Amino acid sequence: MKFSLLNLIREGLSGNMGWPRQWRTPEPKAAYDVIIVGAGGHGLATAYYLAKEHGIRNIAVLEKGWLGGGNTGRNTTIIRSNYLWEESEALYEHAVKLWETLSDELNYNVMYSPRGVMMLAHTIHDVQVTKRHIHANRLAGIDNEWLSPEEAKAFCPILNISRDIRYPILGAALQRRGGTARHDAVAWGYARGADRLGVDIIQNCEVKGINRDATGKVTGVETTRGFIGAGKIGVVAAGHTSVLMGMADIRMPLESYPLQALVSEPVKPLMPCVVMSNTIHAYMSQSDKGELVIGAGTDQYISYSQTGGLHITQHTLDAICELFPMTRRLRMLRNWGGIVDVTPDRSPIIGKTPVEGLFVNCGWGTGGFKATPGSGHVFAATIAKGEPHPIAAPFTLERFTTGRLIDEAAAAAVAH
Amino acid sequence: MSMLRTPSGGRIDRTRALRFTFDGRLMQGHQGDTLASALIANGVHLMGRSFKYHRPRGPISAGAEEPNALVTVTRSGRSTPNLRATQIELYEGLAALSQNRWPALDFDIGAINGLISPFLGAGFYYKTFMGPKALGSNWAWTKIYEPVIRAAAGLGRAPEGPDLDRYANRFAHCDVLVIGGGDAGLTAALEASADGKASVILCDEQAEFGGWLLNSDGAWLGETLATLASRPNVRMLRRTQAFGYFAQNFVALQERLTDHLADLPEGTPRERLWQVRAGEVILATGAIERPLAFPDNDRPGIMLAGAAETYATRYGVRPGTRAAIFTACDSAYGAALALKAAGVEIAAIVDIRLKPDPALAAQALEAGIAVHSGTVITGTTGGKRVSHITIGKLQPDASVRGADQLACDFVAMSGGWVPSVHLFSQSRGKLRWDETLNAYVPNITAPGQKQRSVGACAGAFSAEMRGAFNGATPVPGDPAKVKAFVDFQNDVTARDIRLATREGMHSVEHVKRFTTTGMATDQGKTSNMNALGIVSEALGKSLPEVGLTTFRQPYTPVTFGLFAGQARGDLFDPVRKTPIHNWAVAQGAAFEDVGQWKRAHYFPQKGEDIHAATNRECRLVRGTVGIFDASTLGKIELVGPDAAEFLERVYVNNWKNLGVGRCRYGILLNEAGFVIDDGVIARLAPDRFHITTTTGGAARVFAMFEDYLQTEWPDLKVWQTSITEQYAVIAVQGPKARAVLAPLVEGINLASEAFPHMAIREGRICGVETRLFRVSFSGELGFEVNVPASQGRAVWEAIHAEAIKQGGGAYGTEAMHVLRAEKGFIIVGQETDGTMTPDDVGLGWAIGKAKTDFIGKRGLMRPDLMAAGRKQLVGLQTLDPKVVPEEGAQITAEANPAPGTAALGHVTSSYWSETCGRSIALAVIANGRARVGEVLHIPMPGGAIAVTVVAPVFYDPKGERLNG
Amino acid sequence: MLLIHCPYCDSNRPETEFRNAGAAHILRPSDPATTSDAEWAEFLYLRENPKGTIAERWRHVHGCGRFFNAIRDTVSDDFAVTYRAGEPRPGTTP
Amino acid sequence: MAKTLMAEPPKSKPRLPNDAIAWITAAPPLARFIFRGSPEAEAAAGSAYGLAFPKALNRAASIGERGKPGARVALRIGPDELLLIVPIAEGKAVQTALETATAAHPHSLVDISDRHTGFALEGPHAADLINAGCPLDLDERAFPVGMVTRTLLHKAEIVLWRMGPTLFRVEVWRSFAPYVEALLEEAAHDFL
Ligand SMILES: Cc1cc2nc3c(=O)[nH]c(=O)nc-3n(C[C@H](O)[C@H](O)[C@H](O)COP(=O)(O)OP(=O)(O)OC[C@H]3O[C@@H](n4cnc5c(N)ncnc54)[C@H](O)[C@@H]3O)c2cc1C
Ligand SMILES: NC(=O)c1ccc[n+]([C@@H]2O[C@H](COP(=O)([O-])OP(=O)(O)OC[C@H]3O[C@@H](n4cnc5c(N)ncnc54)[C@H](O)[C@@H]3O)[C@@H](O)[C@H]2O)c1
Ligand SMILES: Cc1cc2nc3c(=O)[nH]c(=O)nc-3n(C[C@H](O)[C@H](O)[C@H](O)COP(=O)(O)O)c2cc1C
Ligand SMILES: [Zn+2]
Repeated sequence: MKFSLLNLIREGLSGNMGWPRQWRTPEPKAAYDVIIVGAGGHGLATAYYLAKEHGIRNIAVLEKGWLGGGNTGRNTTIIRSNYLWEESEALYEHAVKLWETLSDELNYNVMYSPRGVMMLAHTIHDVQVTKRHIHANRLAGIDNEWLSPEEAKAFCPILNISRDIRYPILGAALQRRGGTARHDAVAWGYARGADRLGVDIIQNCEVKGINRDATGKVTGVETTRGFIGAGKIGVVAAGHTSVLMGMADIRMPLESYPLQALVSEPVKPLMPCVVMSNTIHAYMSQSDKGELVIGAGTDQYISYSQTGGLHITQHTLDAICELFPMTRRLRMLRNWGGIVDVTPDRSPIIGKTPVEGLFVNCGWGTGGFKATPGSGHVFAATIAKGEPHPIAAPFTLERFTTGRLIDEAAAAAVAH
Repeated sequence: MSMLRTPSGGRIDRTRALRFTFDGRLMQGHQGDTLASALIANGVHLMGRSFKYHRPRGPISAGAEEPNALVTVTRSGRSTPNLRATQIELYEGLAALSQNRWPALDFDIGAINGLISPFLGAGFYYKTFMGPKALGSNWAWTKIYEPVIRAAAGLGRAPEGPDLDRYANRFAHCDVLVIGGGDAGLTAALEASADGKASVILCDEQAEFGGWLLNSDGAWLGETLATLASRPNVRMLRRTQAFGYFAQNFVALQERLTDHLADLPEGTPRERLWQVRAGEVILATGAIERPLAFPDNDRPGIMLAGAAETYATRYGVRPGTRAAIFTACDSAYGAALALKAAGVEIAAIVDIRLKPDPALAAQALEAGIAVHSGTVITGTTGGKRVSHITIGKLQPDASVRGADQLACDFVAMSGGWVPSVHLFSQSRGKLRWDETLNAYVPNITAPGQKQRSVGACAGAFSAEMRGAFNGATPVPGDPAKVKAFVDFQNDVTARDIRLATREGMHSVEHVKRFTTTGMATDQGKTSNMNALGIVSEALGKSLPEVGLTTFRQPYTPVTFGLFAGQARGDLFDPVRKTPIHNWAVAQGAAFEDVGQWKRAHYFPQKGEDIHAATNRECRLVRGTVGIFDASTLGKIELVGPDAAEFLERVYVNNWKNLGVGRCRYGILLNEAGFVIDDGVIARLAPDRFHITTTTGGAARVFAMFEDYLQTEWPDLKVWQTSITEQYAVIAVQGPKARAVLAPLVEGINLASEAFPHMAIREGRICGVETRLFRVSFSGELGFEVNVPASQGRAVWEAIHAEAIKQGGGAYGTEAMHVLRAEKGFIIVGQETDGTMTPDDVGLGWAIGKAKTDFIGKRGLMRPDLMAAGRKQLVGLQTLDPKVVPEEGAQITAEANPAPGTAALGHVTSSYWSETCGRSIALAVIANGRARVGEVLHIPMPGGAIAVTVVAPVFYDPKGERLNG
Repeated sequence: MLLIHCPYCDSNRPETEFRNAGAAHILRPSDPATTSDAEWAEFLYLRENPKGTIAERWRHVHGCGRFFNAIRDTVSDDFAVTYRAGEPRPGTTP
Repeated sequence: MAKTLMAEPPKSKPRLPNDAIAWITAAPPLARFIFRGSPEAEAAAGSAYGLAFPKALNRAASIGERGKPGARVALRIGPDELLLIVPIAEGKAVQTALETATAAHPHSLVDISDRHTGFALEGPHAADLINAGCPLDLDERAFPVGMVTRTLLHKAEIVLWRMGPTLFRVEVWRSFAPYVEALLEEAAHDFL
């Protein structure tokens, strides 16, 4: 049934008994054309576009837990495309363009809310780096503009622009098309969309091994629900990528760290946009329900624990209270962690691997939610054609050998 | 005293009346009351409105688990939203406001939402608000729907001004941390501390220790508290919730220090964060009662039976005059008797169980209370307060028949008890489903967490806590037609949860997120078990198969300020100041932040802006002499017979051939081959070097060296010591530099032959020992005076006085940047960004060509680092000399590049050069060195700026001025 | 905040005194010039990143200053053992 | 008397809001060195210093009274790292003596007299006050008199030496000293 106001009313009047399942709970088949490992936003989007745009319908998405339960379900949902390098600009802008019509595309309101993302500059060095981004983005046709402290405050009235604070705000970059979306809705929207196109989404099915034939080509996966065959496997497992690739004897340039986020108790609207500060490390927005959604840092050690240290939370809330002094009496409602897979240059890896039939899409680290539609779109093309989509082409594994890094870290320090 | 007060008993101080207001209405309570108990005593149950439907709500609990009675408390410039009335201790003058209502709590326009609730079921917003497409995809959502939804969001209002309170922090260690001070916790604390040795911390979130014991007046509690208080090895923390349980027995506690006081003491922190590392943790957090999910179970006046009992016995207040009891658990019989004893009329006990304990039933009957077994409440009526219930009898086929009405002004319900396993779960312990308790109990402790649970939180229930029910209670007719609330605050009903499962949300995590059950400010303390029960029934799976959502910190919401603690203002991050800082302040300098350091940016004289001041400062250096505070530069003293060998291995340059008394500019790479730091290194003795690093790189470089020394080359006999803060560094630059220093220096011949460029001498200046470098970051004759930091200011002042005599003066970092750019000297972090090789920035010459290895050498040989077309450092001159391009601006071949054109490079540094009488810029450009002479463009919104590519040296290319 | 046993100080110290320094037992090739690009990339970037037991380096930077190694479970974050730099990984033959 | 070894009389303005908690006294100018080297070098240096260096890591050795000739402090803050503190007037002589004695053994002796500021914190709540920002266990069983270590006071690194049950000496890099003092002052509000 189509999601619409009309159907909402009709169903409301008849006790909401007619809504169909958003996705099935199928039993795994013996084999598929393509297996996607990981039902996060990226994996589900990949399956969706494979089915929709490449006519491959015999697809399974295998998920060890519940779909959307990875980083997709635990991120602070910041969306923007004002990255520095041309390769990144193309990738993230591709995603933003898809975000703009995604609710219609999926017939699922993903609540994409381009309310503006403001990135603060606190030092002269910040100003230089920020302006470099702005100029680069403008050349690429990506909106990003410089705001004076007063303009920044006009855009976000609760910002503390006093000159007397420890790291006064010298200005900000604003991407007006940047914003947020509802994380769960993105996963669910893609899941529903893929399911309707015939994709089997199989939850509670953990991949335990990747099988190969004598020539080294993949033949399928061992799972907690038995062997499932496929000639093509796309691993889209975020923090668990190293574990999965290890099953095919591939070591990855990845480290997995816990990244934390937290929400406040819901309060009446006070925060109209997204604000990020790389220098004092804090970022915040307010959800449509009223909680302040706050991103914290990663722990310094590799961990799969999905929790993090108290001092990391503390450090973030220090910074939040500096930037927004009136939040100091508000209260933290819930604090959680996700496991992010970080590459040496803080850019993702999308493409083929040394093992034939095995594809990987990972390394999104602390900032891949924003790329979800674009990532799925280019990865689907890559899997379908066996060749990298042009936008994905620079994001190969080989770049770590040649040295052709796409170093967003060197340029910006943080990449949410 | 109010009619609802019991004549005696309880723990309130009846001799101390306290006045307070709720929404401006003046009322009275007693010392020992909570806001909730005092309001109830005043006949007020309507304390809040629910989140979505704005339904009128009263408290269902008497403690931390409260979902409904949330208020804002204001006092002397402070305002705190979303506090639970059940936890707010009453004080004289307390002022509370209700929330999430407009215009008033008992007349709230938002309640209209209740009328259209059929259309606002779980996940409704995902299904609509998408069109009309004709207006453009997402247009209506962003312009109409979302703003409306957002405007309605939230509970309380955030305060407007900054927080006037301070927060304290305390790290603590103890042998045993006991969390929860009820029967179980007190007993555990007594045992743990008995030997007089083990250090014990006992905490409880409530104002008094005792937990459930506070509902009876046994003598044991008083005696035990006295015993514990008398033991020096016990620290007792009241009003202290344990909110987070982290790895390796690290537990965070929040202690509330002043919120309960009528007069706020000056300066005392409002709250204290305890970060406790415990040898052993004993969890004694008790149990929470679960509500029953029956139709219209959310009217004010409907509360948990244990809470009703607590109000009557502990707070001496009757929640009403006539109660109906609805239960699945024996403890409600006790509650009924206690209420009866407190003077409440009991309409009936409605027991969902077919066969309640006969002894209890007999006891009730004896007390004159009717017991209806196998009976459920099928509905309630009443506006702002419950007035009637209807009851029906369970039939063998699980249907319900009959609709007897009973009048009552409150309902006490009990679905049984749920062990408080929140902290156990946070500690990553594994739970086990207990059939008999119908609840989860602690099972396997996580590694590294020495810990045990005792009392009710371990599932050690006393006999009267027997019996429990999960899910929605049976109703006559269509369950989809009734509103049986599960999550009160978020307005999640049983039918919402069933809808979620019908839509394919089979994971309990999906149900949670789709319906938002358990996501409110109470985090599902009272709702989770019923939600699970409903899912279990809807899916036909057992409860343990359904599983649980994750318990996360905090146990109850914790103030941001508590986390931030002292880190406010200047304490947010250390402010590092050089020994010369205060002099610069006195001169009216403007400062910039560089890492944690404050650096003098420029020294404006009357009427000067940054440009005028910088121009003047540059003229001083080029014309006469300028002095500059370079103390923040990182400095390392490297000593040992292998010192030169070590440098040889880490820096790209040759070091073994550096003579004693000489300096060299060093470049440091990472193993990948990219420039990460630079600085001048002086050889003081065959085995002693003085290394300088960038200001920002100081700690990083030191750590990197230590890493190689300790782990790669432990055989090298060389040690490093940070001397960054040992020395104040004063750069003296300009043709008159020698003249400035000459009168002050002893034992150093400043003449060029004796003391050439890139040399170091030791001697005295102003009578103080100095390491005097002859180096130049300005291109002029230059020295850098290193003196012990304590002498920095005095020596600076002496040098400054000499400089003034020579017509010179101080300059700041801005002028320093301009001067070095005129010479094409790079700044690591400005010309480089972690992607540049030495060759890229024109420093290929520095690499020791014969060296077989150094850090980064192999990295430099990787294909992309040797590829043609890399970006290279060049100079730029704008065709219009007055135009100063922006740093970071992009450079293209064409003036009007098509959108999406790749840039050739970007401007890294750009200034007005007073010396050159024109603007100058440094840039990195693909193949830049081969482009010298080409005209390129910097496209800007107001039109492109044309630039000529030039060599990156704008002034004195032959370097003649170094000789002064 | 983890609690880490420094094998030099021989005491348990709070994590904030330490800096994690990545994977342990990664040897810098003795003659980098002879390594292939792939080998160099492996040295620079390829890491085990295990879910389970990890051998990692820490530096007691705000303490005794020493680098040392630790065996930790990356799921529970519990440390099995810490040992001095240069000592072989416990359970392996040197 | 250990108490005054490094301390000066209290500054005129009490640094903390309440003297009953603890008080801060600034140390006079002192000569300080970092000594790092082989065990042989250490042994040679120790005898020249006139005070055997503490063998165990994180232990202090000291003799004499502040300002009086011959006063010596040796703090082992790393396995091969000693912080030596002597009266300012003896700095040069000590440096020469140590260099002479250790000439035959590889080592590093670096003057860092001005890198640090030092002060004493004394009073019934001294340990609690430090625990406002320092996560160490300062119970005397865990941190006995004579123990010294580098550690953190919130966001600043310090060297913390327990000279008595309620007497601590803090050494801190000079630019962090104002932060450390302000932090303690702020934290002292918790004891009002
Ligand atoms: C706290 C936090 C804040 C963040 N904030 C932002 C932000 O503001 N903006 C932004 O753009 N990005 C942000 N990110 C990053 C973003 O969340 C991720 O990059 C993105 O969601 C990754 O999506 P994914 O689909 O690749 O991974 P996931 O959603 O993690 O999906 C991977 C899936 O693979 C499954 N899986 C793993 N192993 C196996 C196996 N063996 N078998 C089967 N299935 C398996 C997992 O269970 C998981 O469901 C944040 C991340 C976190 C943790
Ligand atoms: N209706 C009844 O009869 C009934 C109901 C419940 C308990 N009881 C009795 O109480 C006994 C249980 O005693 P108990 O000690 O296990 O529980 P308890 O409820 O008496 O005490 C638990 C204490 O822990 C505190 N607490 C909970 N979470 C906390 C946290 N995160 N931080 C700080 N404090 C926290 C609570 O404030 C409470 O004071 C039972 O054996 C039974 O006899 C009776
Ligand atoms: C953007 C965003 C908003 C959230 N808002 C809430 C909230 O209002 N209440 C809540 O309890 N949790 C909220 N959460 C957190 C989830 O409950 C949960 O903690 C998170 O998805 C991680 O899952 P886990 O805690 O089950 O591991 C939010 C999460 C995200 C990503
Ligand atoms: Zn140590």
